[in-house]
Amino acid sequence: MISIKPNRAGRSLRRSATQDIKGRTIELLLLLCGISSVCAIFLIIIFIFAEGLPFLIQAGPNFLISSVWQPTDNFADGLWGIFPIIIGSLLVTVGAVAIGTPLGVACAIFLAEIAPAPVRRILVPSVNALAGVPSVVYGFFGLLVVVPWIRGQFGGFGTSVLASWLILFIMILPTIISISTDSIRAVPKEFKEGSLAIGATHWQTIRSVLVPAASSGIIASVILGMGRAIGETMAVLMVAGNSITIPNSIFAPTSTLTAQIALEMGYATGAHREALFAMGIVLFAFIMILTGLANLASRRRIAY
Amino acid sequence: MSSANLSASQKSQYPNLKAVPIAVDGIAIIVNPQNNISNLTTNQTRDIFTGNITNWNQVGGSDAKINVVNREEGSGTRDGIQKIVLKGGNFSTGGITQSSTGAVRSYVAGDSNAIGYISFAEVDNSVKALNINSVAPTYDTIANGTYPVQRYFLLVTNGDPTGNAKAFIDFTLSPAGQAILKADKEVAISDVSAK
Amino acid sequence: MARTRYVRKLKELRQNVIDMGALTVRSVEDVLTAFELSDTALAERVIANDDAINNFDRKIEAQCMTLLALEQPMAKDLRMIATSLKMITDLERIGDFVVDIAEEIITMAKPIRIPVSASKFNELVADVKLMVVDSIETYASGNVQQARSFEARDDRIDFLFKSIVENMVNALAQSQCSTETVADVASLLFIIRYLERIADHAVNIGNRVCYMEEGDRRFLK
Amino acid sequence: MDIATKTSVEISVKSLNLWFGKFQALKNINIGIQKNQVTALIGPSGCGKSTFIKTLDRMNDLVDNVKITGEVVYQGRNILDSDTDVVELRKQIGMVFQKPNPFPKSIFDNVAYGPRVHGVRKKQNLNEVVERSLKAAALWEEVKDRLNESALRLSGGQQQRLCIARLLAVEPDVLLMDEPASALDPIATSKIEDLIYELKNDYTIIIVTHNMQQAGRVATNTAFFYLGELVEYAPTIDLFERPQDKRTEDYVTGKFG
Repeated sequence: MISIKPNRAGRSLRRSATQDIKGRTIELLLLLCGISSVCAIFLIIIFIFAEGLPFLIQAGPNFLISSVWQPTDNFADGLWGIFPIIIGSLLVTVGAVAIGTPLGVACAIFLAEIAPAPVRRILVPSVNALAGVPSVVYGFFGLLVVVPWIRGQFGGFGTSVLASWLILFIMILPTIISISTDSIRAVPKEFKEGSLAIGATHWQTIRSVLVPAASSGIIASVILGMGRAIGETMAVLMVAGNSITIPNSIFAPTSTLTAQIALEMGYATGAHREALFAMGIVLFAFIMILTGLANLASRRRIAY
Repeated sequence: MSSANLSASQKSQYPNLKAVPIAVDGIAIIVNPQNNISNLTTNQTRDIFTGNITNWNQVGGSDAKINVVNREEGSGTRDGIQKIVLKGGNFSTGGITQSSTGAVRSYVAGDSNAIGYISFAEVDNSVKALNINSVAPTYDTIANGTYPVQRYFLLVTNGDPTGNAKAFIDFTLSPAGQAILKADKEVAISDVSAK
Repeated sequence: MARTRYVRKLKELRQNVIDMGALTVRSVEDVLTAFELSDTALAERVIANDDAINNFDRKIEAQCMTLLALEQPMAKDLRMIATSLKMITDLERIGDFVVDIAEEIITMAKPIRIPVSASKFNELVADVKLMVVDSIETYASGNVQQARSFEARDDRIDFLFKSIVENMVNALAQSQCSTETVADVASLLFIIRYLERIADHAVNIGNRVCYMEEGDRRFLK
Repeated sequence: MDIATKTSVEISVKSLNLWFGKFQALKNINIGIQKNQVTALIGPSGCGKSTFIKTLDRMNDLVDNVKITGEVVYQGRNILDSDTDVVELRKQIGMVFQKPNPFPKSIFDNVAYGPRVHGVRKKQNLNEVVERSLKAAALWEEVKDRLNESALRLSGGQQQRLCIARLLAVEPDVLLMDEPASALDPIATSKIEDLIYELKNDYTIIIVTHNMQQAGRVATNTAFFYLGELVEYAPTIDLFERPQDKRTEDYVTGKFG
């Protein structure tokens, strides 16, 4: 009989000091990483608020509800109303998400459940590659193809709400598709089997079991897509027209908070610059509200 | 470097700013090459950008809505147009805004009803630069001041320039530096008639 | 081989049954020797020896219960355990008959005389002894063929038993025997009756070995 | 051991072969499943028993690269034929899985799921079906006051009975159970076993199990699968007490390997 127990003579059960230090060091480093990333986020928020909040307080509610934006101080009393820009931002985001969500989820269902394996092997990397395309490329495509097409078909500038929707929804599709696909595929196969095993059709199974079970992931994908849409700057800047008016049709130009900030930050000084930071605060608030709402929606789904 | 004169607020915030003019740049009013208009008066130009004129037939062109393309707030070119053409008046909100010279030019190149403004140095074959008050924007008309829409390019320093900054300004103003500006279609400060 | 410990426990059980069988066989042999030699002392030793058989009975039963409860035996294992459980009862009963025979030997006049044809009697004794030996051996070897021969051999033993009883009754009827002689004959009758019963238990063991080896459930009929 | 001739046969399998790619998972299976009896399938992991029952309701269709030959005759037709209405088939031959898989919905909606996808809309009808099914699955008393709670809040054993109720709600003839109690504790297991024993009066049940005692407790007949072959098929008591095949013997006595 060979003993497989090592000779433990002389060993102590007490942890060694080096082991102790090593373990604690690693924990400490991880903690520092966590703290630093949280700090970075808070610093950015503090910076934006520090720069923009005084202006926001001074300008008061007029900042949000006035429609006149003439910020350059060539005029003694710059007029600071971003109402059209807020409307533009919301309109562009909501529209892009409204177009992108059904299409994205449909694509995700196709990829996760219907596409044969070879098709999936080609499409999934393609979709992921789309997510990596720089936004300026989309903007350029929009400016050269979509905008002239809209101008040709419907008149006007071409740079418009519609152009923004078309470009943005394409941009958020990869986000919605890849996360929704993953979440549908992550639904335990038992659910699918359980449904099929009592004689539900594939489509009934998808609609009544898979999609509801994946809904938290799908909602998360829409949140992220919405975040990308509301935060997208470059592509929108190129195709929206950046006109500070409330658009009277989807073919009219519009402007978004991000585009406007990017557009004007380069030369802005003084109160104009503060006004742009105040716009940043508004944008921040919008993102928080939208994300909060979406989280609320997803939590309600997960309750089951 | 700035293409806009220092604003009051900039001056009050940084009282020591010194601006040195290094070149004069014409601002070309550009339209699509298909547009049959080739001349506008400064008043017509002003009315177009302020929104008083909204159809090309009001200035002798075909019946089509005028698509105005602006630069963003704070842009030197926009500032130049506002001061020189609009005489301080406000731009109409009916136009669209592009973020760069290239974006304005490519938009106008693609829209037969568009009108915009870019640095004379950036005009190319894709767009048509209009005569203003029957004066075509050229090196000579800008240099001799007959082309009305023009502004200085300035180098700005905080206090009197010293060291590398001073050396750079000196070089820019030297014949070699001015030659480089001329090669880029900017009007050398040495060629500008006294104004 | 999976379930090493379980297999070892099964082997131990089987060995214990064989050991108990060997002990029983020795008791049978000893008591028949005591009868042959009219050896009261040996008969008493045989009686004392029965405790060992009874101890084996309890020990093996406990082993079987443990295996059934904890190991969930199946198939041949299950049949082996079931067979063992029943067989030890047979062995224990054989042991009891041996004690009964020994007690008869002690009460009988010495030397013991057999009032009828000794050859039939000797044949009966030899047959029963061999049946018991063979029954244990079939359990140990799994020799089903041998086990199947037990019924026929038992028929022969039954025949011998009946004919000896007949002879004895005739002998008693024809002779004027003393009371002692009659008592001895009665004891003899008991003894051959016990021997016949021992053979029946040996047959049971044979049938159970058939079941153990082949799942043949003839004994349930 | 002519089980097939004793009573009427519900499902008759003839020369069934199944390949996953090049691997042959089922080899020439011939078996008659008796009507209104519990048939247990036992065998070591990977022996093909789960694959086999999945063939009976065409769940193997979900797996890529499967090739099947032979016949599975149910209600007079070979269900392996390509023109079989798989959805209708699965209504009649339903399946319960190893891991309880209630949908992330309420208890009521879980049971009503089947009737709903099959077109039952009236609330009153659904109520009746749900109550009847939960009663049949011996779960009604435990959940009748909380039908609108999430099914995921039930215990594992209750979840599994809910899955059985969900299956019963579509009124199948045959219940396929793939190790229905292997994830459950002994008490929940015994409840499932009692239920199976009850259900056999109205249903033909085929149960895959690793637990031979379970097969012994609930099944009339047991089939032993090994390496894709049906080695032995016999009344359960016979299979466990005196198996005919050496491989069955070695498996049931636990002496493989």
